Amino acid sequence: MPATSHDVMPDIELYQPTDEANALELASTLGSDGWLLGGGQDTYGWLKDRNKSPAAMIELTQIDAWKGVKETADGVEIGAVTTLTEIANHPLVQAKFGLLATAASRVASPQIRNVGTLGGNLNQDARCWYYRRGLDCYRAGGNICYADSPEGLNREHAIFGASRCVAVSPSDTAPALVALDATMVVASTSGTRLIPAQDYFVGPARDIVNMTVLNEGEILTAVRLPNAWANAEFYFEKVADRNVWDFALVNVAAAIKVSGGSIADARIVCGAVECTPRRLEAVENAIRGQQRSEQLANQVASMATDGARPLNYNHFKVPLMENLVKRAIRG
Amino acid sequence: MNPKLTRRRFIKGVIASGAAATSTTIWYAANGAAKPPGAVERLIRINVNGQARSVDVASQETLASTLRYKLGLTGTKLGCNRGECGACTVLVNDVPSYACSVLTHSVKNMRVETVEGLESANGDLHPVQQAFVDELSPQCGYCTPGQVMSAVGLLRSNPNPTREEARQGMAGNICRCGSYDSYLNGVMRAAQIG
Amino acid sequence: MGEIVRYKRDVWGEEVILGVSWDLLWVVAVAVLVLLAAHAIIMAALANKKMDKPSSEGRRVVRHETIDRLFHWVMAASILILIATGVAPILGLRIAWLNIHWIAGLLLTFVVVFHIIRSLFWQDFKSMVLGPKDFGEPFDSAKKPGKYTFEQKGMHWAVTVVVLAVIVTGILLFMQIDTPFWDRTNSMPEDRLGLMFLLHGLSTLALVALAATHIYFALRPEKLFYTRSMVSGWISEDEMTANHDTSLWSPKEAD
Amino acid sequence: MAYMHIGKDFVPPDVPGKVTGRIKYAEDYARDGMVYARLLTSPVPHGRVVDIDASEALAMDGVFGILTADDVYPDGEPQSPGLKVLTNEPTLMGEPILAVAAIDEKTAENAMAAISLTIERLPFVLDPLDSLAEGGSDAYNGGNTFIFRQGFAEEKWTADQVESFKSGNEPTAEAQQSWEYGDLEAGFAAADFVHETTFSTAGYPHMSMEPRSAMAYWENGKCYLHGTSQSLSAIAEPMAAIVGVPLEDFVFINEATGGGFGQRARAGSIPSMAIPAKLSQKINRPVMMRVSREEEFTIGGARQGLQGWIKVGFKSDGTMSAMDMYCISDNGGKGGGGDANSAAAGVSALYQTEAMRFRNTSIGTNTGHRGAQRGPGENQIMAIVAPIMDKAAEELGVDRLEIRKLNAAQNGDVSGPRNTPFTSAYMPEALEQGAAQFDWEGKKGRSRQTNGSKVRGLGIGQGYHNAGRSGMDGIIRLMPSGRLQIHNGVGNLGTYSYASTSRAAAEVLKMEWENCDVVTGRTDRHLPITSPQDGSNSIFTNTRTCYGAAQDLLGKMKEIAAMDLGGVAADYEIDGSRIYQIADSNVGMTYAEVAQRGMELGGKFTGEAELPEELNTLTALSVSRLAGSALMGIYHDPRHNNNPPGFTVTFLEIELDTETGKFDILDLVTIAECGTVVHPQGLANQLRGGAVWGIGLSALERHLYDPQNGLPASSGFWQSKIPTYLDTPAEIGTGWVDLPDPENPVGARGIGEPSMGAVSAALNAAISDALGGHLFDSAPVTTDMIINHIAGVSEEAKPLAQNNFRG
Repeated sequence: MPATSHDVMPDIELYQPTDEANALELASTLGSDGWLLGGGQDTYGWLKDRNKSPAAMIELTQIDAWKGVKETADGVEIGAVTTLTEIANHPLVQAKFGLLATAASRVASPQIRNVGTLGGNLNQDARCWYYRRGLDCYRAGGNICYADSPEGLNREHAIFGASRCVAVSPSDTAPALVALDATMVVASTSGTRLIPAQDYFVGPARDIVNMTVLNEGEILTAVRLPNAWANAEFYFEKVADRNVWDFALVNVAAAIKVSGGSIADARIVCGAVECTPRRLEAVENAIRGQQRSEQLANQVASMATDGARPLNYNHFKVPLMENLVKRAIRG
Repeated sequence: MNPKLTRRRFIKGVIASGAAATSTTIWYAANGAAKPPGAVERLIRINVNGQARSVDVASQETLASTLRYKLGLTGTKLGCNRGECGACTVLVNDVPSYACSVLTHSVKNMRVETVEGLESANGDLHPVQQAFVDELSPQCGYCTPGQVMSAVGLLRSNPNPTREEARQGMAGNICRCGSYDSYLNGVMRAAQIG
Repeated sequence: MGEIVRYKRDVWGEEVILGVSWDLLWVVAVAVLVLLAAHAIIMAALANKKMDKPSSEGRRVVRHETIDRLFHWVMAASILILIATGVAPILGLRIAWLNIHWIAGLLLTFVVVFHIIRSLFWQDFKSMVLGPKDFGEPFDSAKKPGKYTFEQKGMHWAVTVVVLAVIVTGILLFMQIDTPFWDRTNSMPEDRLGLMFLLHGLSTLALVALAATHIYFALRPEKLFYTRSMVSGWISEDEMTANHDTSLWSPKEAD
Repeated sequence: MAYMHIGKDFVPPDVPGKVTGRIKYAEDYARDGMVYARLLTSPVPHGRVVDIDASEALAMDGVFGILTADDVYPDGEPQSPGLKVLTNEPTLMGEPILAVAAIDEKTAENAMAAISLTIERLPFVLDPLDSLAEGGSDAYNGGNTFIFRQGFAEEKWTADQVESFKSGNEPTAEAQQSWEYGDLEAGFAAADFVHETTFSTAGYPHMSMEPRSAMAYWENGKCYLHGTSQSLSAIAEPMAAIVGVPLEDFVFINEATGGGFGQRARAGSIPSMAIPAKLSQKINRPVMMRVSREEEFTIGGARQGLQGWIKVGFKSDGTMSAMDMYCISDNGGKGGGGDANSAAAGVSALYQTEAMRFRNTSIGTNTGHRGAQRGPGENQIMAIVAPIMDKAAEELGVDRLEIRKLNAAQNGDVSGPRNTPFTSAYMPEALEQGAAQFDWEGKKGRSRQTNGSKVRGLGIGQGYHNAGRSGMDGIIRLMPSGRLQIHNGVGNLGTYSYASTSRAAAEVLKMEWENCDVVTGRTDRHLPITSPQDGSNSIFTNTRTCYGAAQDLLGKMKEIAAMDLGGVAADYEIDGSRIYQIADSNVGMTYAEVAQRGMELGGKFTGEAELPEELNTLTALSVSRLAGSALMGIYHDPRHNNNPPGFTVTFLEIELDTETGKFDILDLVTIAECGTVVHPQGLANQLRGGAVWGIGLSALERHLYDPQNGLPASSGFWQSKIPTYLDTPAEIGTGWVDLPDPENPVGARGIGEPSMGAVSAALNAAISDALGGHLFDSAPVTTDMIINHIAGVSEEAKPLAQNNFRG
């Protein structure tokens, strides 16, 4: 049935646990029938379109333990259901990890940031318009990709790492977290596991229907930012068609440590070019030990797009990505 | 399309969703368990425009739906029902939110304010409303309630914004008539008279 | 359970086949396990009546040429890899399986083509022909086979059919993905694509069953000498005379 | 002239309701027993419904009934393009096939899933050039084009002809439509600079904020329809016909409309409103049909995209000596649109080219309905022509402002195929005023200045639209209380022209605005016919009718005064809501007294006799129902002479980042040349809104359909790229020339549409300027196109594509 027929929320149960144990229990019991709900800004469209039909929503935002920003011995821990607005405005995040504050402030629109959570922004689903339309493509468990074809409208799609599916990571905060070498805290009834941000996201080659390594019953509860990258020199930029709402055509998040005039260490990550945030290790290696300069930026920018494989309509992402990397290195 | 489809298993349970609604409760019932902590009750009280209202709210109901269809507060508009336009903006604990993209159950312990709740008891317009009248900010008016609520929310958190701050704060509201400039004039005027 | 085919909606919202229902994987697994277990139990019960195992000592005759053994093991490896990589995502294992899968598939295709050509022109093709007489073999203890037993021939031809099916559908599916050799075209209609996935899936299931059965028999004590022959090439004269009719199969002596 | 109301700001009566949320749009109404309808729409871009089996759905609890095309068209569907209420022969994906009514929307959607629809797929096409090419599919059943009075036809070019056009050459096939004036050959011969190029512009959706929801119920044989429109009274009669109810039994209620932009001007462009009316009639309950954003896209229509070829010649001094234009117009899945013709007429008006030829062929595609959208044709072509003007200026060594002044329209000039004179025209004045306000002389040196990765670009744009009809009616009533009731059938879609044109009546009668009521909002308040509120018509058209009706009333008042107080009508004057003798102002009557006297007299004074002969049907009906209720002014407006233009000029400066392809608009000034200004705040709003639309046209908005399957890909605000606060300047400078037009009693002309064209033109010119004069020959020019151009990446989009990227 065409999606045009649907515009209202169908019957779905709602659970609003107020403590962690209940939430984990619910997640474990309901498994794939339970939909983890942060601010819901990426959820309700799916449900209204009836393109995803979980039996129940488990709202995580009533759990105070998973909210807020707190300083820890070795950095800062941010609860997964902290809103993006709170992160963008939080003095501690701004002071130490301005990269994340900036990235959070560039997400969607003010109202979405007011309600949308960090966890939601990280775990949001792909924005490929074919997939969002409810077509039974690979990502929906089907056996075809409509976007990667001789005529597919794939201007916003991947230039790296495609494997049948060519959707990209839509998040603005994800590249920032990878650049900050964050750790994801993932809980379930069987305990807690810590996953480096870089390993948290998963591409279609490994898992074509999920964008993260979260298993059924697991919940992202917090993100830890290590002091190792606090107060580094940061650069975040998002280029989108419209300056509100739109997902990045390409975004870049960079953390660069400079000492004695040269680059001691760097982590540079681009979003919206691959199904996961793409860390540019070759570029990082090439700039380590070098003076931060325009010349250096120009020298290494093309390394950022080595191996890019553009589709019909997204060749522009190659120069755009190089330019953003250039700007990140230039500062 | 074949009616038999409904009995076949598809990769998405599009059609089954109506039936699925009760499945988790059935699961708990079948296992002899009481509904787990966190299960919601339908009859709830919500605080809208300073009044506590008792409403029968389905678990999946959006705030916009409750406001418009249960409480008759039709000032909150459904421009897209997808969080892409801002016409349904209301304040939840002073924070502008898209009522189409918030569950009523999520805000049951919070203060909800809609465009209908802004006038003072004697009928005077709120400074933002008055400024929007003075500047003739609205054109077709359909996005106006959302613009008003965003402006009120903005001025509560930042009573004296610069024009650029106002622009950033109002950015989550589309005006297809293109009255952005006039709305910003209104916000700046409201900041002065407010 | 109970369904063989999974459906999806095509781009127009109409029902088309998506592929095989992978629940069948469990059905197949359970069925094969049960059958093989039953076989094992029966064989164990009959064990005392069995004759002594023929000796592996003494003169050795050639059963499999090096090249054929190589073929067999390459084929076995590629099939196992294909099954493992194909089934992994169904089991929820997150590995980058697709490239390995199609590379293994190409390898399998290559060796199968090689084997077909070799068997037609350089091997004793007749030794593998399954004729009507062969069907009497299991019921007549006096009757011994030539080079290959009835069961071996049956297994061979079943594998042949299934592998050819999996290869043909696999190649057609291979053409629907991006590879270093070409870009995908989306040219196959969705209903036909679904049919290909269904056939590929069904032949995969059959292959899983056959592979499990084959491995089981290869590991059975009374058949182990065949397995050894697939490793080292020879069987003993005792093993040959106990199991084969030398008038129908007279292999040369092993080095 | 010193006016009491004209040119003054006021608070339009509906504004408080808009800021309080109290004003009602169609979807805000409710009625006891109301049920909800949802639409089942076509899942294919072109097909034929073979069977609908709704038995399972109808058996569900809470489902009240369905409505299909067979119910709406018992004698078969009309065989013409144009939107249908419901159809069994969809020619675009998302076209409504049936509606289900249920206790709530959720149940209706559940019911939808239980309906079995068997549909035969037919070949579809998404780009006019694909359909034109031999062997290409046709969008309609019966051809790929619809020729007026002839019906469906098939238009085919050879493959070579299509390829040659795509490679940038003049089309060689004969066009469906053409006109020409002047000596084209001589014009090009005289030219020192000739520019020839193919171009494409995107059609894109109107995307009014309010989806076209409607609610209907029947009571005592009358149909009450709460709907949305640009034209309250102009829509009533054709809408009644679509619903199938006599005009006198049809009440259309439409207090406020959440945006129109051309698509809600006529009943034929919003026939979906008849669905709840028909369904309500069938199931005997009030029916609310809320339309979703996606449906608003699929049935809401779009601007026409143009694929064209243009050749322009300039003499050495910069005079445009000849223009040759050939367009392929995308007629979409339901026909509609005359953009190309307006585009050519617009170029002719704005640039006063000495010789001109226009050719056009319109071809259907299985995409959204096409029709008028804010400055149809003119606004997209100006974005193509403005950068060409700059190229000519550069090549010929003429200042960019001067070349525009040289070719500008002024009083006495003519335009279009019939060389129609303007009623008045002051384009050079507008250009000068804009240049002064923007400080063109001071800023023009910044053109192409760089600062790091950023580069400045400046642009001048001009906009034009033929902005005024006539021949409509006016009704006003002086009540016994002394209040003036001005009946106005103009739609209320945010221009406030329903109120500002009413003020022409108050002006004539010198009445305080506080003592006037605008009667509008529903047709059973008895409204006169007005022009559909499209084409920037309201200001010109309805100030004429309101003014005329007030003159009629004034005449009657004077007649009554003379009758009662002696003398002749000419002895009387009015002021302060009194009519009095010029000779002795003590001898007079209050307006209330005159009204009461008029009611005693009856007859022609109360609309019971001596009505203007040419009154339109709806006006006559309204007058007959109002007859005897008050002292009435009734007027039928005669046709005016010549072409009342709306002109705009925009000056604009951008800073473009060559590394990201993004730009900021640093300064934007738009000047209107629209006769006397009636309502300054309203005018400023039109200029600002037009600017936002112009930015959308030139930089952002798009109309995408998946080329493989015909799926709409830009059905939400997100994918349509509707401009936001942060894509538009924080401040937009406005100004106006304010010189009266002789064909309008208060000197006014319309402006809504050209306000956009000047900005789209200026922005495209500024982008081109920033990129060293590169011509994209396209609108929009999007981020990716800019990046590709700068990086030297070859163009990814196909040449002249439609309903795809770049067009």
